[in-house]
Amino acid sequence: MTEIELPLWASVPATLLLIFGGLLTVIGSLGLLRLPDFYSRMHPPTMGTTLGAGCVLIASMIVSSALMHRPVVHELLITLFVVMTAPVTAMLLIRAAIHRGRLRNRK
Amino acid sequence: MEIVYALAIGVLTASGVWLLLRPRTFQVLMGLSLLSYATNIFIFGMGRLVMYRPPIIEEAGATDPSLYADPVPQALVLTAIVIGFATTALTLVVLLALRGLTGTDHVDGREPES
Amino acid sequence: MRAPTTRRLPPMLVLGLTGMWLLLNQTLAPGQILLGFVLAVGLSWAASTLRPLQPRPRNLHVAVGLVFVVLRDIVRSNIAVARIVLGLVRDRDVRSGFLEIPLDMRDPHGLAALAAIVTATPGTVWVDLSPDGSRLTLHVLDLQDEAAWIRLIKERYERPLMRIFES
Amino acid sequence: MLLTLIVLLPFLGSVCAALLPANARNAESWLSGVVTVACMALVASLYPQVADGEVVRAIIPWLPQYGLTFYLRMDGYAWLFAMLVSLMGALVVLYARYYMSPEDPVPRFFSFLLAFMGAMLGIVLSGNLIQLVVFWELTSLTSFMLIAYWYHRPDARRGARMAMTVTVAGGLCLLLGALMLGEIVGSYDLDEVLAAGNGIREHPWYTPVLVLVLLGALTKSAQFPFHFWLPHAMAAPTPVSAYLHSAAMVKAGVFLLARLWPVLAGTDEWFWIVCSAGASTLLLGAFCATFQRDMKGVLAYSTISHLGLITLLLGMNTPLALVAAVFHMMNHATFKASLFMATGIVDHETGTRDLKKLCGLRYRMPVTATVAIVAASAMAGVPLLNGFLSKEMFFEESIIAGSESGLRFTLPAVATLAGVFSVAYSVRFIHQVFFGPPAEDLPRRPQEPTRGMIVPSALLVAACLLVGILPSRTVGPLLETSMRSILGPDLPAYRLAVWHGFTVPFYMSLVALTGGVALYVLLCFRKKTMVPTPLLSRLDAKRAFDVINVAIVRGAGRLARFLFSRRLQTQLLLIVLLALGVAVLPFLVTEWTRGDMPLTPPDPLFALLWIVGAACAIGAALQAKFHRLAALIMLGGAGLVTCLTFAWFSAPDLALTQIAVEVVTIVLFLLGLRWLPRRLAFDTVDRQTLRARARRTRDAIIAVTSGIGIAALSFAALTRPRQSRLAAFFFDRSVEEAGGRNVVNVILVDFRGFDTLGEITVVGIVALIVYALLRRFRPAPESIGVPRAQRDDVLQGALPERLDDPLPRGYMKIPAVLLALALPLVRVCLFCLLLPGPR
Repeated sequence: MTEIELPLWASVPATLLLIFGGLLTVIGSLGLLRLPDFYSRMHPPTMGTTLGAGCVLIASMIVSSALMHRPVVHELLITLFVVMTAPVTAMLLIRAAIHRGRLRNRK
Repeated sequence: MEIVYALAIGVLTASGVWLLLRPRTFQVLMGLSLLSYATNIFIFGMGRLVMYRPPIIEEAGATDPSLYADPVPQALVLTAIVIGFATTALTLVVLLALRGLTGTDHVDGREPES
Repeated sequence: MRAPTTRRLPPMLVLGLTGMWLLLNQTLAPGQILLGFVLAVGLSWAASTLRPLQPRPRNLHVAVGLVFVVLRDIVRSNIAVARIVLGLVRDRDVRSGFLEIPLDMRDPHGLAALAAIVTATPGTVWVDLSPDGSRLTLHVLDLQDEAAWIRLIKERYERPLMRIFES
Repeated sequence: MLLTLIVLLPFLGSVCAALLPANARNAESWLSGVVTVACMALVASLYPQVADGEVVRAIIPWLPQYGLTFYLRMDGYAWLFAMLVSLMGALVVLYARYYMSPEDPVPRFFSFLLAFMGAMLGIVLSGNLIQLVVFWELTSLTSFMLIAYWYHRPDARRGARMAMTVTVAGGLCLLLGALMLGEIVGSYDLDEVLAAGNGIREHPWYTPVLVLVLLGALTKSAQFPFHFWLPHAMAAPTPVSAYLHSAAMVKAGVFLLARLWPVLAGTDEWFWIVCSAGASTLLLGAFCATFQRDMKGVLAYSTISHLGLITLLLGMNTPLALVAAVFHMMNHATFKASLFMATGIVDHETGTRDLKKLCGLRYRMPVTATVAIVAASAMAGVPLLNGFLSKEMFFEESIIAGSESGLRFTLPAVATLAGVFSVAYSVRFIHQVFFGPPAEDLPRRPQEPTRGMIVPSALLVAACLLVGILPSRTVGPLLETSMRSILGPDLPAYRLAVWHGFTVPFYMSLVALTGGVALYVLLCFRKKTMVPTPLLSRLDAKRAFDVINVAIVRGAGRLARFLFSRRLQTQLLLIVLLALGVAVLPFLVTEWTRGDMPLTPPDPLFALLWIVGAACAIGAALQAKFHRLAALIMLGGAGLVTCLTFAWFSAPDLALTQIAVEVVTIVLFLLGLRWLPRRLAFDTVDRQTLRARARRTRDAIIAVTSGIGIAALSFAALTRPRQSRLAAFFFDRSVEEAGGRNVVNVILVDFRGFDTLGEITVVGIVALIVYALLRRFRPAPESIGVPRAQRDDVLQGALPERLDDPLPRGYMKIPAVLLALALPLVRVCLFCLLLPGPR
């Protein structure tokens, strides 16, 4: 890990963004703990995946652009994939929950 | 660090062996996977634990091996991972076929009498 | 919705893939552009065999607008959910529940976009789509009055999406 | 190099012959004929050099530092045999062309015949013991194929198997003997071995070497008590019998004995073992031959007895006896081969070989009759025929050797008795087949065969006559050179002549002739005792062989059942225990010590990581029986932790590979889960018998022990400084020579590229196997139906009712759309990883 001095204009916002994203994710996980039932527990982690992830990605964009002295936008792709795959996982989780609920009702 | 590493290998091996001795094909398969993890980490560890120094040469010319991690075990393990995957897939399919043919998922192809 | 057998290259997909290729390689070299284009054509042809129906999005300015709307909503609902989680809503109890929304939109891509939006905004989760595609079920974390939610979904998201995909 | 060509030519020919179409009889025989004649010409062309006593050599070094070279040498003796083999080969090929019926698949026949001839030439010409043994075994193999040529006949199969077993077993003994010889001499080179005669005879290993070599030779040339395979090998087509079992293969044994004569002979062990084997074989063969029904049976037993005669001569330890032996080898080859051919003719024309049925064939087949009569009388040792000469020499030698060894009367008596019997069966053979009233109840109406079948045997008979009348003019010089090549300067003076005057041997042969005729007449009066063979029909070596076979097979099965369990669980247990034991050994020898390298400071995060990982592993181990999904997820967790470990200790490539493989593996497992039987905790918990519990405890102990062991081992290894020159090598080279900075990749794709290729091959093979297995995949009955999770959807009609429906309906619609959209994007990323970009 070679130490490279990060310019101030990049480091400050990056730090803030990282802190903010981390905070959001923590809150999301906390919600996963606190909320009562499965369906409502589905919601808070989404914070981590949306805004939290977004903040982290933007931060990483800023940092790497600053390091490479040219705009780095790979992270946009990551965002794209997250946006496209998150609904699928969410839906399938919900389906599982519904299925389980049906089974419980049968018994 | 070394202690943790060794313990990790030990735990992986133990659970892998335990599963390997179970009567159900699925368990044996899982045991194989765990054992392959253990083996890979073990071989990898034979290059000693080196942090933050991947064997990627920054500047050509003067290259001192002590500046980098040992690439040889890494290469070996890389091969091992792929081969392990192949064998796992093979075992999985074989056990499915066995379960289809013999109607049981016991490794002996038939339920024990007792 | 066209028949599955005919294969016409979806232009959007080709362009998108080319752009993505350039993005990945971080270049604008003509050779790379050509390569990316060839790749994109081949891939989208392969994809069109796998996926017969193709989106034909129109008036994209609406889409741009929609993106910003959605971003704002994401930030907002994040804050809202955060407050709920941290228990900052003392004055009333949080009632979560399912919400049925009658849908006018039928285009699968529009629906997909809607699903993405709904999942991206915390507080709402896509639960189910009735087999005939007429009713959408959501689960809402903070379900105060259902009518407001339904209006929100239909006004803010469904209409622009219909303008994009179904006009 | 001519010699190499001589040995190579038949093999090439056999390959070509195998490739010809099945019905190309003429092409086959032309090819084989050309090959054999060419070999003969080559051998003949070498005669002048050999006649001057020089040794023609061809050396192709193979592993010279181990004394392994492909070394061909031809001296007079080898020349004689090479000539014999190739000449007989040519004649047999000519004969076989007409003998084989059109529906026989000739390519197999000719190709194996040629291969056999090549192997035989290899034996004869090889100047290296190991190489000789190799060719030796090759002859066994090819003869197996040839005997079993009509493999639809059970007797052919059995005979072939028997011959194979006996001769190959002998060959193994011979190999051992050859190795010991090589050890004694210090080289497998035949010249040096032959030169080291005295050293070998004094060596303590002499007796075992002798016994081993003799085992090889005696089995090969069907000596008592290994004689039984030859009569059963008569199930082969007659050309094969004529070639292998009279001229070539069975001669290999005595050839070897004569070849090693200067080295091994001259001791009492040699005398007693070889002579007793020879004498008993001689008598036994002659006796049995007298009572056979089958013409080929008679010939087979007479071959045995004649080989016994040769062996006996070889055992007599006198140079003259050796001369007589070699001389008789040639004679026997000529007349016996011609007799076999005559038998084949009779069989071919009349459809039977039964001495009972056959009668008076001389009216219909006069030429064959004449040929056969002359050959048979040569076999009986009638004067003016070659058999007479060698038999005279035999009698003479028996007297001398007897007087030397204190068997003053035994040996001559044995010899004479054998002579009597041989005359008897020869007379019987001829008289019953060709004389008497013409037989009526024959399967086919006999007539003279085509010229092609007569000519070979006629030629051989002519040779018999020539040799018999003018021995010194015809074979004299050949025998001279060959003997000189074996015995060197101390070749005794001997005289090949028809008339030695009224000597004892002459009277002995008179006695033999008259006695033989008298015996036959006597037996004719008491026909009923003819078959089965009196007082030998009880002790049947073949039955003993079968009994031994069965016993061996049974024993093997019992041993396997004792050592090996069909149950995979047990096998795995054994393997694990074995590995454990092997791993424990070093700990026992040297006590476990921790290395002296300083520990790197433990990182709490890493410890935490591995606490999770260990939890995952143990959880997977505990859950794998009842909650497969949970176990699978935890397995994934363990894999993830592994991957992070790789990343942690600076192995990014490993981390990437691990994560990719991890994902694929888990997906595969998930796909497989659906086909496994449901197992719920409560329906098996009550079956926790005591034995089960004991087993589980045992396994737990084993597992924990192995875990502790490997942990200790790796800790001991990790705390020692590593010295590896490999890393330096790769670091130095990778940029200059491979032009890559990522050393791991460079190693994989460049330095060890072939390993990677092999790895890829393995993966490809696995893919093929998986494909094959899944094509025939038959799921278990109870898991064929729609899985429970989907039944409700079926009720809702959420599944697409038509397969060409572009999208599923209901809740699966949107995921389908999204994934279909995501797929091309993922593909682009993959291509981006695949193609080496500007990075």
